[in-house]
Amino acid sequence: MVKELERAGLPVVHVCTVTPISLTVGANRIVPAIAIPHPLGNPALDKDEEKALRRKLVLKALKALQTEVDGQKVFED
Amino acid sequence: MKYIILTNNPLAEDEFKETHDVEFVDGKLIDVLIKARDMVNCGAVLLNHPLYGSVKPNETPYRSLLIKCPAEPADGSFPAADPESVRLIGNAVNAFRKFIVKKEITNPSLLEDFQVVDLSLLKSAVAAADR
Amino acid sequence: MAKIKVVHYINQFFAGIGGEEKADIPAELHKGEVIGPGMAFNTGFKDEAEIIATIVCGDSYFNENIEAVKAEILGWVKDLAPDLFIAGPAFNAGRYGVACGTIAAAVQEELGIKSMTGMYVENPGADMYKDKTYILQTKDSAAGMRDAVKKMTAFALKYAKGEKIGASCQDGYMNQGVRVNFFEKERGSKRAVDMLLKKLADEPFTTEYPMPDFDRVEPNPAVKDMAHAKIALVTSGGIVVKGNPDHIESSSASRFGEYSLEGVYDLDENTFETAHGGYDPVYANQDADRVLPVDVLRDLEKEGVIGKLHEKYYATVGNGTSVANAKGFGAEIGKRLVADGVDAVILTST
Amino acid sequence: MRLEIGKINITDIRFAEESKVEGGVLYVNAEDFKPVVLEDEKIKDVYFDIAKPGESVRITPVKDVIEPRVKVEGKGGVFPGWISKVDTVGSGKTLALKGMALVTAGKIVGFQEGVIDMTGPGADYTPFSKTLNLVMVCEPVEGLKQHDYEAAVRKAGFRVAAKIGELARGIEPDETCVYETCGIKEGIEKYPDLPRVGYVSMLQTQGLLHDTYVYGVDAKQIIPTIMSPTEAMDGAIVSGNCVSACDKNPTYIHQNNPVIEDLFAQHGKTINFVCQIITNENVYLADKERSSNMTAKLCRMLDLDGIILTQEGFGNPDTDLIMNCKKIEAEGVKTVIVTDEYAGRDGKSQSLADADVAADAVVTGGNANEVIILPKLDKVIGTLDYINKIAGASDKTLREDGTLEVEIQVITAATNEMGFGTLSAR
Repeated sequence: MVKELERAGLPVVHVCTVTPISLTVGANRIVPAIAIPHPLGNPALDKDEEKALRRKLVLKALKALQTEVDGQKVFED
Repeated sequence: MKYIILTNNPLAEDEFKETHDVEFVDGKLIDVLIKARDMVNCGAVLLNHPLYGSVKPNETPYRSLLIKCPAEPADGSFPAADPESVRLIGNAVNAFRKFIVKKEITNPSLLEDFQVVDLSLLKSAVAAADR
Repeated sequence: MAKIKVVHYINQFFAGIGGEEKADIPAELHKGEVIGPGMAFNTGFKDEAEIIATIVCGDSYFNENIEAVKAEILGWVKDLAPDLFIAGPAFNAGRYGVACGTIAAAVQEELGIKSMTGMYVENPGADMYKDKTYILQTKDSAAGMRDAVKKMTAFALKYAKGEKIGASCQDGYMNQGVRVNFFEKERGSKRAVDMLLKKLADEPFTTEYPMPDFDRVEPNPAVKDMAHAKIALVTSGGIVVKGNPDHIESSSASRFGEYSLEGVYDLDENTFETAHGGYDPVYANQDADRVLPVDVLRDLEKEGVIGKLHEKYYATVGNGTSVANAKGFGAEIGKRLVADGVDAVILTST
Repeated sequence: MRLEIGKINITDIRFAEESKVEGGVLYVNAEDFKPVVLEDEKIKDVYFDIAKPGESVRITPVKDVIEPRVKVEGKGGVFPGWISKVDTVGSGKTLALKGMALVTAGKIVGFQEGVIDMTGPGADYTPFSKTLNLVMVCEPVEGLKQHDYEAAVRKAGFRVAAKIGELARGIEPDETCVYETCGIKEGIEKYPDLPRVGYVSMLQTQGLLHDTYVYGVDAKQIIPTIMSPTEAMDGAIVSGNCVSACDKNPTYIHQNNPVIEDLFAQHGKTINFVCQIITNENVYLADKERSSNMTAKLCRMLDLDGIILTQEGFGNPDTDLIMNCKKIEAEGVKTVIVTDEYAGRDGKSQSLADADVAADAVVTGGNANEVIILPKLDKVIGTLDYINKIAGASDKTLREDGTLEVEIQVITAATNEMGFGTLSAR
């Protein structure tokens, strides 16, 4: 699916937990997420902390969208 | 190596409960796979292949999996999921769902045969894990 | 035995009416007439089948009035009640191929009448309809008419008579994505050795089981002006409106959902949930922002970090590796997002 | 190594007073063979029957199929590690009884499978409808454990096959085929311009009813190794695999490995056939990693240009298959895979449980889930009691009119993954 969105002419950032799978399915901009059942959250944190964590990830995703890439790239910390 | 045996096979539970960490699933084969998947999603690592046995997944009612539980990272973050385990368990759940599930097996001697074979395949994995 | 009744669909060009300048003629029903390639079909059918009517339609007209013209033609075909509906062959003519595929698929699906067409493998109609009707493979131009008619008549008779259709490579139709068994001439080991010899010699060879698609797509340029960009959310994590109104399946979904985010600033357990069967749903059901970060994006929209969060989001279910269905609806979602002026996409997966 | 296979064409099997091979006919006195089976006290009783091509006969549940052979020249004897000592086989001269097979049958576990129909639509799918079959049906002593019974029947089959093979000793073969491979240096000198080709065979090794043995060793214990392709012809690789009839490799197919034969047919002409590499299909994931690393390393060290890779079974072996393919291709060795498919009854599901872009050259033995109706046949050798329980059958398998509705996976060797048959799919 990520490839089809990219093919439609849209830059895509794939926020996903298992980055090797993301690489296999052909995503170009990849941001690693927290855990499979809650990629953009952490139920162990309280609500504000959790939202701050999510905000950090989303900002990282936006940053990836604003970065020119040449092929596949995983945006680690 | 520290690992648990996740199984719905009573024979396997009997065999290993004294010597190993056994988590018995009182349910069907798919319940074992789903339980394993949820553990894998949270960082556990599969040690044996979830589609073992040429007995197709909708034929045997039993499944026994060796699962290495992740160490909790000290910083409170989540253990990273093991990509190969995620892939294998995902494929296994899909493979299970693609076959027509047949009538539930109730014949005791047949059930015993399935238990024996499942145990045998489990033993070969345990032998490898313990060596 | 009574002759097999066939209705034939062709475009304005093959009906001898004219080329591009006549592509806007509406659909016409010619009862009892055999026109253009239909003549060759009829000869090929010998006494076993006959064309009882020919439908002619301009390619532009068809493609610009799809729904209306489809309904009109379906009405005619229903009344004619043929045993088989043949469209084309369309060779490499794109709009003609799409018309043939559309109408053949509709006849089959909506009227339950057997249908078939023929075209070149790269005709866009082929990819769109090869799993909905039998598409016989033809050459890329009308110079291949004789060959196409020969293949299509043979297939038509076999199909109309209810004989068993073999594998795609045996009966010359395009693979429908369904695996069909058949006996090869050579045993498997010999075929493997022959394939290896070709592979070693760098000659072309054809695998008998193509692996799922692993191709790559070039990355699109980065977003230059995030503060004015429209960002859309898409997820394979199955976040749906509570109650799953579109019935997205829990695994290997065959459809996707489109949901409004208008007036939604935070996802909560009363309004959104996950339909995904591939992970423990507890956390996503408690707070779907954990999969689809609407709350944060609304904040960033308000702060002016992004221009706008797109008012619709798309959701399906995937475990990352199942690519078969995802491809089809990925393209559809992409089309809708582009049409809505979206600049970039955040795709979240579990 | 150089091995001559002398082929003795068997045109009929008959029960008779004296067991012998004469004029192309195998005469069998069952009393001569019963003691050979019953010397193992785990087997209570045995009976023999004959099934010929075209007869209205169904054999089920089939355990193994074996071709009787006898070694008349060269080191060792047939079935090393079982019947003979563990001398390295694969050189000298071996006689084979062609056109016939020994079929072992009888229930080991309740869900066992394996159908050989000698006529009708099912016969098209199994190669053993074309052989004259001597069938051996064993009954265990009371209370025998499944493991022990499997081993008992497996070994009894080899003993009987070897004894039948002995009947051929001294007989002039109808035809002789010579198979010869070279040492590494010799091969490079002899065929400097031919691509070096190997055959990587994956052996089923998961546990009870899913095992394969090499020179008597349980192959799950091995690390991948190199064999002369002629060793398998003398019975160095035997099957202990009972499950999934359509794609298990019976001993007969190891003896007559079609990939080995078809590579030999090109040997010295278009390729230099270097060796067979055997590897396993263990359940333990680290074993899979290790074994596939080893096969790839061996392919590289032998400077192979290409290989054919065959698997056995479905599901977890698909993971071994893809690992092997990926790693061997990564060493620059061109790979062709032979497999079969489980695409569902409608043919719409993904065929393999694993996939990779490196697997770009695949030969398939067909979709094992295809449904077939088998007619009622006049005679059953073995028993139909288990047909409803076997893989690929369902609770409505045995229909009221006596016909069977089954998936072709119940038919012995229907979708063989060494390419023994012509069945395929697209």
